[in-house]
Amino acid sequence: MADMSGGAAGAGGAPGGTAAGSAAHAAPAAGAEQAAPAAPAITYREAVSEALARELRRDPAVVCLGEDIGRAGGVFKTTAGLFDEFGPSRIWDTPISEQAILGLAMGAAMTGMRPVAEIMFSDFFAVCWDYLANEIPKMRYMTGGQVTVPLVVRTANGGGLGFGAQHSQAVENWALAIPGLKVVAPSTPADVIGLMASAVRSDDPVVFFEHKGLFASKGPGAPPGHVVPLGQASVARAGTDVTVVGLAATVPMALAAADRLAAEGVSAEVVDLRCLIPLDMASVLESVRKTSRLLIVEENPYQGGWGGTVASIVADEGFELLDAPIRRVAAACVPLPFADALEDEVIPTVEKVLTAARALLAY
Amino acid sequence: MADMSGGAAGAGGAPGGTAAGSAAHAAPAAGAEQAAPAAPAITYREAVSEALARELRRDPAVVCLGEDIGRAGGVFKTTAGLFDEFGPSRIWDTPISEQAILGLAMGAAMTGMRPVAEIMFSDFFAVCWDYLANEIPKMRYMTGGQVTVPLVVRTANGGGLGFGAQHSQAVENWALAIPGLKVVAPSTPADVIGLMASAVRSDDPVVFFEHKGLFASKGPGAPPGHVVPLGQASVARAGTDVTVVGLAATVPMALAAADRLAAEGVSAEVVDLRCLIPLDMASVLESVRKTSRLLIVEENPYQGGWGGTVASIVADEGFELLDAPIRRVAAACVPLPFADALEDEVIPTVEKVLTAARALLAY
Amino acid sequence: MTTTGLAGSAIGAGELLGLYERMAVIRRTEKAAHDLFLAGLVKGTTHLAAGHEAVAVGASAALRPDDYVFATYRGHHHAIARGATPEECLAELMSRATGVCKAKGGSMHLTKASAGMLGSYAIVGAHLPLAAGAAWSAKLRGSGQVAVAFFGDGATNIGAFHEALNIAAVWALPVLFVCENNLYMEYTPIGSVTAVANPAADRAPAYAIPAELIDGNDVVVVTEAVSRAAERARSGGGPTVIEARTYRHFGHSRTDPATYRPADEVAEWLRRDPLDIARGRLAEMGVAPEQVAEADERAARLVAEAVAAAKAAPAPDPREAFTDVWADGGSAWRT
Amino acid sequence: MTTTGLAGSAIGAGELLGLYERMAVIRRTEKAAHDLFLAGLVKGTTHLAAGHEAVAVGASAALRPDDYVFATYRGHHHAIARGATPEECLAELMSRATGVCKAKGGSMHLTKASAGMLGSYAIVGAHLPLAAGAAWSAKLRGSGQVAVAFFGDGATNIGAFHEALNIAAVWALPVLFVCENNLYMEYTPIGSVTAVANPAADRAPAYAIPAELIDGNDVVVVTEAVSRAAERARSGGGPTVIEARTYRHFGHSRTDPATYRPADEVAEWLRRDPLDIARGRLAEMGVAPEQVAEADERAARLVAEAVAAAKAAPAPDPREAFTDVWADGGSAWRT
Ligand SMILES: Cc1ncc(C[n+]2csc(CCOP(=O)(O)OP(=O)(O)O)c2C)c(N)n1
Ligand SMILES: Cc1ncc(C[n+]2csc(CCOP(=O)(O)OP(=O)(O)O)c2C)c(N)n1
Ligand SMILES: [Mg+2]
Ligand SMILES: [Mg+2]
Repeated sequence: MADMSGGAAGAGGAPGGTAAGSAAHAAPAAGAEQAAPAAPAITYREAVSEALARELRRDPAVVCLGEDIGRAGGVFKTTAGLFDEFGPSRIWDTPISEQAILGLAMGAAMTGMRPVAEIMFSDFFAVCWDYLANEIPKMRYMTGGQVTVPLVVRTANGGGLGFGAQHSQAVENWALAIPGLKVVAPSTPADVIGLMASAVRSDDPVVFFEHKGLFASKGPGAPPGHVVPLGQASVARAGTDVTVVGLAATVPMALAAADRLAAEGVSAEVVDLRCLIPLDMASVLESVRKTSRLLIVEENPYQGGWGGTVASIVADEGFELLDAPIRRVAAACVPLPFADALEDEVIPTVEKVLTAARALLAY
Repeated sequence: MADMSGGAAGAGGAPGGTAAGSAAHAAPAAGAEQAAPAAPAITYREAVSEALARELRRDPAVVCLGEDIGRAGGVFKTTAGLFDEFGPSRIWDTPISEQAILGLAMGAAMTGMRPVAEIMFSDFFAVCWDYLANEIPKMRYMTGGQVTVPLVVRTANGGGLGFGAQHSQAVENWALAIPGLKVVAPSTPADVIGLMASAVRSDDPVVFFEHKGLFASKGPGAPPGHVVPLGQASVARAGTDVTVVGLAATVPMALAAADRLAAEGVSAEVVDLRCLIPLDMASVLESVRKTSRLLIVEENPYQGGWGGTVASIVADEGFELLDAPIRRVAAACVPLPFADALEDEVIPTVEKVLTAARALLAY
Repeated sequence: MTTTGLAGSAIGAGELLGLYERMAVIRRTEKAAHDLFLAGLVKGTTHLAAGHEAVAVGASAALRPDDYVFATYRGHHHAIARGATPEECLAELMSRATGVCKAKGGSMHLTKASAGMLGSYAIVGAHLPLAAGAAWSAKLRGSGQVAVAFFGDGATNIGAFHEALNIAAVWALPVLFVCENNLYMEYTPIGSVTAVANPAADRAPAYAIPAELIDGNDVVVVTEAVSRAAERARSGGGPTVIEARTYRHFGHSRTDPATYRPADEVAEWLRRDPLDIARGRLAEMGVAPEQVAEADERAARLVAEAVAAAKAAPAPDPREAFTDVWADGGSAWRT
Repeated sequence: MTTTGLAGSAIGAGELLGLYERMAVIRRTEKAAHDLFLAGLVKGTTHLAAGHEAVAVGASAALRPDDYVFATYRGHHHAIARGATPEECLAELMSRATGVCKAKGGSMHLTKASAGMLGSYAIVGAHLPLAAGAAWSAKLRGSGQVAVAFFGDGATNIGAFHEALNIAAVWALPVLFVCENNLYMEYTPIGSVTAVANPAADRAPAYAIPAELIDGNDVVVVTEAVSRAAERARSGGGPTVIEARTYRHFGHSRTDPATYRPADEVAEWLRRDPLDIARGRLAEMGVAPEQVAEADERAARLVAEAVAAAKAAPAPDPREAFTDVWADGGSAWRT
């Protein structure tokens, strides 16, 4: 897809919520990983190329490959400038051969390189799923630890832009189902940079979801050397009455809902998971201990969604903390329709989050 | 894999449980779909070929394709006899081209046929996932209902046989994540026949999981014309103290555990979901209403497993019914190891079900 | 592999004028889609086929009404060539209830099953096995139908291409693999990512499939090549690969200005516009310029009316989001 | 494509005797694996490579110790040819803690990374892109290493084959694609599901890759062909396809009696046993029969000791099930 760089700022009907949300979001609970307040604002899109550039500069073993990522700078412009700075020996344009892209990345990772492979749209994981499901995640285990596979698979994920059923899916839950993959899905530019640093430096394979609906959103950049460890959720907004757990584009959505709830006198705590694996259930359970109410907002369909895993852990280990049912706002169980009016019916929106939150609070 | 017909009778450490379980299991709550008591016992493996033969006889539009399914009768012998009875115009041997297998099935289903495609091991879904995730399930919706895709994808699923990390996975949860697929996983020979009849006759695409660990297990056969509707769970054993929900190989496991619990004076109700889509939550909630305790036994890894979806629905809609946390016995979050001693550590066993059930009852 | 030039043709003047008009309709529809996109009336993305018209129209002219075609996300031309109306296509792009797929598919998924246009697919290469499957079905039913998969040069490097061609050859399926080689996969010259010069035709021998490398901008050449291949397929001769060289007039998608293409290359191909080539042939055949002008006017009127009607059409009922998943019309997934 | 027969060779008698002994070790290990399987000491499944020894041993003889090889589920011969011991391989098959993969991989996943044997893969075709990736890595690092993917005839019909060969050619990667064509994919003759006669070699031109069709049962022929290809790869000449005709002595896997193979075909190929061919060459070169017998004895002793040691080795610690997922050695997935 050419020039997809014009994607909407807030996905899934969170316009207006993003800015307000980001302010709160830039001050995560864990001070260590906080972006310096003075960092100039950048877009999520710019953060991706900046994140890659930092790692490419730091480590000569890092090498990128993917379709149209080189001279063209990527269809989402998330690799803009890399070819100019690093040249064709570091930034490789591939044929339309997703199995080869991930297979080459894996073979190179097994032999001393640290490849960062781009799969243009996460929907295309389906044509190279064998590498994500059977090869990359199982190699280390099957060989009794002989071989590690330090690579990153980046992909543009998620809906809300009218790209239809085969270019809009949020498939973090596919990756969640596979032991052996680390799964990252940042919601802010600073987290893109900090989590990418961890992902590239990780000796484990990492699937890195970049949300299409967030590319144009802005937030504080990241100071040099910014690293966010994998597996630590951030409390994007502190609150006491209900815990709202989000990931990627559902975080600004949850923050926008929290703003509106605040106007209604309700204090919602928004937890940005940031990673599905490692899954920071400690933070979720800690939040539920405080609020006694849990709402999970996920973009994938309800059936088989990642919220089911989070909910089941809380329904087990946090059973006594709960004063109300656990509720999930997820996409409807249908393929994604093209028309924006229909798409809004299917994927989560601020309104749907609000409705669910109010119901929980009224319980 | 040649001659895999010798698979163990009870998967996942349920030896001995199968027989006892089957007896109870043959008398499901819904009388309408009950196998005639006089039906002679057959193996689950024989039930597959019998089920296919019945549909091939009934409808000339039914046609089978897959690797080594013809003259060889399938690596699991689940298509034994079909080539002899129906010949090469109905039973097609393919190259090792899983994308072509499912693509051809889809194209044929769109144009008047009712193909039944075999993917030899469910792990191989990963090399043709695009057809299961993006093409087959979305076609009808994307075209506004213009095109239906009446096909069945059969596959040998599950572990417990020492086939290693790439030939042992239980991946019903992969299919669960995709709206537009019906997902079937029978636990008894009679259900294989009755559910296959529904699957082949369905105008919707159906993924049909045959559990490798059950192939050698025996149970009553099915009378002529036996049809089990999709989306109806069966109460494999009635009970009052705890609900144990299982699927495929975890059903005999749950039944074996229920036997042992009975000896301890505990009455466990075992619900065999039989299908993940449509998901019969009404039966699960009805059972929990009675028992107030829910234990879910699933073979896939905990992370992203189907039990999360079941648990989250009960934690929402059944919250007030629960007297104890919801617990899931699932596989550990690691690839499947080869050695049987290690594999038993990873996948669910009767012992693990017992331990979890006792803990719930003591709550 | 045969290389076919501007050979003498059996297509008469009247028929050719009809083909010309169909191409003119497609060209104007694509131009309209472009303008509507820039005006913000088309959401998501579009992949326009202006420049590729001769492939679609020529192929359709060579096929039976009950044959099957399968296209890519760049498939407006195939939908219209097979009989979808510009109005229902533009309504689809503009998210109207009257869209050919009820606005659920969008630009990348135009489908008109009643005309044997069995879909546009947005996962590169995925539909090649589907076309083989439709051909298999035709063979099983003894219907004499053929199936055609249209795909880009870039699609020849993905696994599904390989699997489809091999099985089609082994099973001698009545399927045509028609590559629209427009020299680019998105922004990357196909030659820089492909081991052979003619990505489809040079691979056909790996499957023992006969191939033709043709001028995809000459509707007569396309019609003849597809006719030959369809004829062979219907008579049990199995699949054919046709690689049709062509060029897209717009960028790859949306607002891509296609600056990665050398100006002289663009200029040369614009000189080889399929409409111009057809006009030249019509003139050679003695068709009066007024007749051509009338065809152009009819095309312009049809498309203008289509734009107006599509604009005036209502948005889909929001409840449509929850229909059409299952054959029963609904989307219930649980009790 | 070159067809190479029994040409004169640069391999000396001493070297050939070494290769013979290595093949004898593999043959006996496979026989032992078969017997252990029948005795119930090997769980799951095995795919024995008896009959294929010359491919593995010849290729290894032509490679540098730091080159990379990638094999299939039928990969015992490659593991041993590269330096894995029969003991650690049989221990793996028998689920012992001393297995080459700690009994976590099993027969289908033998791996000996320290010897450049980077794994056995059980999803047909999946490792061809991996070998290309290792070759890409070698190129990026300027190491002069080559990578070799061994695969079966059946693997040539899956998409990953196509994608790997195309990108390897375009990027001129130092990778060798070595097809062990044993005429069958499981129980199905490869000719009945493949559009061309030589499934790998006949496809190489589709990627502009040079190909050799060779006698895979003659260890000298294999050594020479792989040497040539490795040399070209190291000097920047890119990939080569080698199709080595061979035959398996056992069934496809487990207890498959392989009744689908015509008796005369089996007999003919047993006459062409790679060990016999090597013995014939040794005799021609004047090596004394006693020397060969000594090699056989050493092989027999090694394997007998391996069986005994593997049998005596302990089962893995159950806690091993939860190690080796992550690079930190553990398997924690949540807090
Ligand atoms: C499997 C897959 N990979 C990548 C893409 C993204 N993509 C869409 S169109 C395209 C280029 C296709 O080029 P070509 O096949 O030549 O067709 P053209 O667009 O030129 O008509 C790419 C890479 C996709 N849709 N599917
Ligand atoms: C993707 C995939 N499809 C199917 C199989 C099942 N399978 C295992 S081996 C085999 C036959 C392979 O034949 P070939 O490539 O000729 O290798 P050989 O076994 O003859 O050495 C098949 C179909 C698999 N492992 N992976
Ligand atoms: Mg192109
Ligand atoms: Mg073979």
